[in-house]
Amino acid sequence: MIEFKDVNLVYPNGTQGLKNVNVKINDGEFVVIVGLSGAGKSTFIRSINRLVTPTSGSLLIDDEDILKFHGKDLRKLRTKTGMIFQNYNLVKRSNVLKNVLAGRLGHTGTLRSILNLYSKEDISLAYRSLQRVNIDEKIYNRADELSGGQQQRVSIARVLTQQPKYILADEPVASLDPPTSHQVMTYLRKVNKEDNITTIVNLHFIDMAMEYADRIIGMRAGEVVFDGPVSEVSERTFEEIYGRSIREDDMRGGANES
Amino acid sequence: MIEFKDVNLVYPNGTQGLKNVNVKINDGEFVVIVGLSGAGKSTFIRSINRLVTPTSGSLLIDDEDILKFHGKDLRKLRTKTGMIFQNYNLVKRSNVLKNVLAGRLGHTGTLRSILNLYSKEDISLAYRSLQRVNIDEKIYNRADELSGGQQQRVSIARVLTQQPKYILADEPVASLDPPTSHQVMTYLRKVNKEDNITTIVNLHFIDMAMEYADRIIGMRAGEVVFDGPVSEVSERTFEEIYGRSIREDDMRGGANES
Amino acid sequence: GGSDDTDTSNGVEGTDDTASEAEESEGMIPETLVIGFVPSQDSDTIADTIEPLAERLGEELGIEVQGQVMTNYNALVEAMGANQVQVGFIPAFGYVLANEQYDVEVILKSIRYDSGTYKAQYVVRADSGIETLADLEGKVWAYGDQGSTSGYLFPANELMEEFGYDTAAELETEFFSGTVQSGGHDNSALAVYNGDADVATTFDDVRTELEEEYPDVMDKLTILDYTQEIPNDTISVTKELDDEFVQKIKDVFLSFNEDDEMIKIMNEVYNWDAIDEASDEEYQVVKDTYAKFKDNIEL
Amino acid sequence: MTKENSSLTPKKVPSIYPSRTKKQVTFIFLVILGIYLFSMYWTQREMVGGIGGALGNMYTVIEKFFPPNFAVLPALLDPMIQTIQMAIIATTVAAILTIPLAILSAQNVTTFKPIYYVTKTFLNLLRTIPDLVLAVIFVGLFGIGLFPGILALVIFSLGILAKLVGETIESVDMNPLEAMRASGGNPLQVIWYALVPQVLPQYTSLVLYVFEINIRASVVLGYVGAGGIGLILNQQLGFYNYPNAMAIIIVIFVVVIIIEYISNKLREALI
Amino acid sequence: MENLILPPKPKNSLFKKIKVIVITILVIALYLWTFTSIDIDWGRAIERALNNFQRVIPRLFSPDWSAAGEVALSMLETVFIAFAGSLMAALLSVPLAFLAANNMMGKYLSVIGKWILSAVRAFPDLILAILFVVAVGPNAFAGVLAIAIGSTGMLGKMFSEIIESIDMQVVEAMQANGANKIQILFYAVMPQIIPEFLSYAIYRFEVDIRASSILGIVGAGGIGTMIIFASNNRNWNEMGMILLAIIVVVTIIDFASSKIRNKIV
Ligand SMILES: Nc1ncnc2c1ncn2[C@@H]1O[C@H](COP(=O)(O)OP(=O)(O)OP(=O)(O)O)[C@@H](O)[C@H]1O
Ligand SMILES: Nc1ncnc2c1ncn2[C@@H]1O[C@H](COP(=O)(O)OP(=O)(O)OP(=O)(O)O)[C@@H](O)[C@H]1O
Ligand SMILES: [Mg+2]
Ligand SMILES: [Mg+2]
Repeated sequence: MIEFKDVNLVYPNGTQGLKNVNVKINDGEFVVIVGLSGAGKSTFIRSINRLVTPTSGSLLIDDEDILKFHGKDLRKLRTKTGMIFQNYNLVKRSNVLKNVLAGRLGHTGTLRSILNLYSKEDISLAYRSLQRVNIDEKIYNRADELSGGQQQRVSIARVLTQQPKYILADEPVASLDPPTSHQVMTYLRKVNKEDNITTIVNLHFIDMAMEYADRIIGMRAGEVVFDGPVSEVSERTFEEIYGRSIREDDMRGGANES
Repeated sequence: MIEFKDVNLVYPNGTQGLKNVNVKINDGEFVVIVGLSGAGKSTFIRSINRLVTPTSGSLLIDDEDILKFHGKDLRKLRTKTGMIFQNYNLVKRSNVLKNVLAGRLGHTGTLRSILNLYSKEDISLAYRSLQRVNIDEKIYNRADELSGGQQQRVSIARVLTQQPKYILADEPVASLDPPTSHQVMTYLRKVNKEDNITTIVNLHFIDMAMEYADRIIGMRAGEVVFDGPVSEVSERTFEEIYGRSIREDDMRGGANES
Repeated sequence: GGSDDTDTSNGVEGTDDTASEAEESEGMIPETLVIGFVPSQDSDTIADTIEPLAERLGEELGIEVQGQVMTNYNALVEAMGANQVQVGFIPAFGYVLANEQYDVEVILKSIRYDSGTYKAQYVVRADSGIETLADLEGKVWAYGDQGSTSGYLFPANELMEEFGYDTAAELETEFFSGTVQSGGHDNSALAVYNGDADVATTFDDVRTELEEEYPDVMDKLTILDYTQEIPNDTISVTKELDDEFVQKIKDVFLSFNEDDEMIKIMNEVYNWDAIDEASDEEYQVVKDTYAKFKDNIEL
Repeated sequence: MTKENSSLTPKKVPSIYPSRTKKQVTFIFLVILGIYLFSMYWTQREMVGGIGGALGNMYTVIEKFFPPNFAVLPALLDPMIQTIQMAIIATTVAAILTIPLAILSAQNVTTFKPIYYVTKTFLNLLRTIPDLVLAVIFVGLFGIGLFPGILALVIFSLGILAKLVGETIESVDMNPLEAMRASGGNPLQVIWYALVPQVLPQYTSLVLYVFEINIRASVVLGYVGAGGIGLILNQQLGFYNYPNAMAIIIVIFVVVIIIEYISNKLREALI
Repeated sequence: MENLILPPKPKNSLFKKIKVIVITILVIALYLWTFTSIDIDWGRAIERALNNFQRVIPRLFSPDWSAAGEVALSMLETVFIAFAGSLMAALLSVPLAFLAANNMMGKYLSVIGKWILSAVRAFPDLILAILFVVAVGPNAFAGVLAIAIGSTGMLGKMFSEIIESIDMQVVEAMQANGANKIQILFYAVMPQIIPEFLSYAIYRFEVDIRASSILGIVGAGGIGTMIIFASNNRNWNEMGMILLAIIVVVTIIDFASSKIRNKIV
């Protein structure tokens, strides 16, 4: 269980990334966070595995306040939260298997991992993860030989190999075309349902969010402006998240562009 | 008027970029071309200003076969067709005004342009174009200081300054988020209607295409698989363009990904 | 640019070995006389400026004189060949090259320790047991570089004659068991001092230079023998210079012998005690030695 | 639209650059030109002869280098091999020492500022020392021979290499590093898994580039007795054997070209 | 999960395997050859260093301040030589760089350009310096010319690499406007390369300050003469002073130029 309690995050330059965030995410949920560029979606997600550190409030994961974590604790936390990035963040010049095995780093001793001495179990796990996202035949290809959708599936396999309790996905489909996006989202949901891994995904597109999410959190300027099941989302919600009356705005010619 | 007559284009490596394309685009139309990645959309558009050269057939623009153009003819053709790119293709380190004035290069003598000796009319035209896309206050900013949407608007201004008869836009919104995308599309349509400039746009997203286009051309593997007004687009069209029964495909786990 | 265009300089005409002695009369007198100075390595301390001398010379000659020090005599030889430098302070070997290539003429030579010549020495460790030159057979020889008159040419020539070798290469590989090319006289001596070599050939006496850093050098190293006399450094002029002007230069330099202040300067910076007239013949011995080596100096 | 049309009077037509930029650029240009003119004046003030006969003079000298005497080639083998070996050892040592130094001097990896600044300063100091000075000092320290030459090359190339590799590290894609960190890797694992694969090709090609530099630098070393082909070149010049010297220069050129070729091939294979 | 499912072994082609093995053996052989055949007595070298350490290092670290004035003057001259030389090189290398860049000229022309640049780089600085001493006499201007030519090879190579790495899409955008070649050069190419050009030229200036130390050997001005004399006379205190001057000057220039570079990029 993940619980944000009055969480605020102010970046060193003064930008308020999160503002009084109070959210509770239950185990096994598939939550999609939507919002405009700069709304704080990434900040929200990255707080959960402490890639950024909120400046006040408390953030409980499995009833521990992770904001106090350091060193070893932190690595343990990160070992149990898997993360998927918009740009896949694969090591382009390493092959697929090696990229996927990187998911086991947190579980493997430094020396063993540097010498590439993974246990049979780990290798088998990595291979199975690749099979689950249907990309096992590319196992020895270099990551930069794959298309975007394939790379994203490798990064899902990497996360699966990590056997996390939580999966965080920061705009996993922003660089993909629509059909490929749907593929990737489908895999994410499949994993969520099959392994009961709590999954939190950032998306730009509310329509895609509606299609896959159990629950939607809308953000705007660091604040949570909507939080509820998909069924509660209305035209009004949409407006709240994207700013009042978005269409008119467009027509005015972007007086308030970023 | 633009007319493709049995146009084929085979790339040097053997890929067939265009296959028996027969299309006629009338003056003042707003045409959107949709299709998957690799369908040949860019090839189609780039044939029109001869950034690529079809290998057979004929391509008439204002009743001249441009496939025979060379040197001066070619520059004249390009002067009357403006182009907008996915990555804006601005000179990042030059300021906005200079980027926009580049639109006049085809109309300006070499020496004058090297010495930055633009006529008052040209500068005024550039400034007015910037005003039309509402970005005139950034006139002296360097292009790389602008956000993506702003850069794309500058590139529209550049094309407007060119005073072209045709505007070609190759995925002008692929790098932008949805609200900004709508802004840019809105500007494009505004220009199309106000100045009666024939506009041809590539898009990935059929829903956005439907919103702005007069007419939609669907491509698949180099062929035109749909061509008709927006009103004729049906679920079947969608399937034709994106491959048979796209949703099922997704569920199968991308057996036929690119 | 600020190049004062003198029309008189840059006489490249006839730099090659055309009979040059004939065309004396129409020599040139430059507006600015450039003196190039290559300090002899065969000396304890070497100065990095020629300023005081140039100044004084300028006063006496009544024209502007510029001095320039270089440590590579290729540069000086070539510069004199192009008449960019008209007067050179050149060690014997450098003079021989300049004379051969560009007909540079010697007019004066330096006098040190009351002599117009000097000798090279063979340096060995005091405890080495080497007592005669013949004992050197099979030993390791350290020399500065092959272009050094006292460090290489003269001793090599002597040994070749004495022990009957035709080429330097034979001497190096057959007589000696190995060689060390050290880059300088002091380094050669140090090579012996440190046991990297058994004998070093250097100017006389390199040890004084090392005394400060290596206080025991005088005891540890002894002099085995000396070579024949080597002519001292020259003062030479290019063939383009006007004869009368050359004579004037000569006179001025010679007049320094009577000038205590000038002698002091010369002594402090170049170890010169006096200046004397010199002729090309005196350098014949160096020429002969060079001729012998020129083609068989093997790499 | 109406607003826009009315706002345009010819007077308000903007110029291409704001006037402040124009002034700045002009100012900087004038300063550089000023320093340049002064430098030219300073360096030419001792010039006596003018440059009238310059080309002719140069031609006279260049002519003496031709034709190169390739008969000496066999004799060049040994010293050239020595030079290559010196360069190999020096490059290898520098390449190894570079790794920690480069990582510590990369701002994006070494987030602990004091270490970063200390390493950076140290490297900057190293780089300021001319190779000639290094060679002279090491010959003073170790006596003559290959060893001081190698050391001089090591220090000389370490300065360059560590800087270039450090800059490469600073420009890597940080995303994979973040991904590794996000999956619980410790710093060493992160470096090994995410940094090393990204830097390796660039690193190899920089090492080869430094190897080439070292071969050239060994010519300088020869002037002070630090071994290798430079020594021979120096000696042949000293003996006025210009055709031999030309042969040596050509040999060096060919060796460098070959190394350049090999390293290009390797680079292509790696990237 | 009793039955572990393991991935298939990578099927590297035999050719590739052999290639890897051959290369590995070659590299090992190269090192064996190097270390066994090179003529160095390691033990002695270390012993020597220990002996000489006391003689050299402490004196290096107590610079001879009485030489400070002279050193400063030579250093100043070195800076001027390097400045004028690198600026000249910067200008000279631009056309060569365009010639050598394969995205500007045709493939064949660019190969010729690259060869010219390589040949220029192959010439030892010292010989260049001698040539220019012959041309204009033994003075600082000869040094300027030697530096200019010596740097042109390296700068030209770097410049051409910059040109090869520009964003060709922008060039395409200009083409699509109907711009001609010269207009494209000024509007699309130059703005992309000028900052890097400047930054490399400034970097080269730093390098040239170090490089110009060699010029003193042939009387072409600068601090080099002092270096050689200090070394020949084993005057380590003076060498310490020279070293100090070089370090200070190069550090100042390094600092200033990195400021400037940050500004322009
Ligand atoms: N490292 C940082 N330092 C300062 N400000 C930051 C930093 N990272 C993000 N911000 C700012 O914090 C705000 C929230 O950013 P965040 O990245 O969380 O938005 P987002 O919703 O993920 O946007 P996007 O859709 O563009 O990814 C933005 O205004 C952003 O500019
Ligand atoms: N220069 C080229 N050489 C060889 N093949 C090419 C070249 N450019 C494009 N192609 C191939 O031609 C086909 C059509 O490409 P095109 O760029 O027109 O597609 P697209 O519809 O614009 O795709 P995208 O949405 O990815 O931009 C593709 O298979 C592509 O790989
Ligand atoms: Mg984000
Ligand atoms: Mg395309």
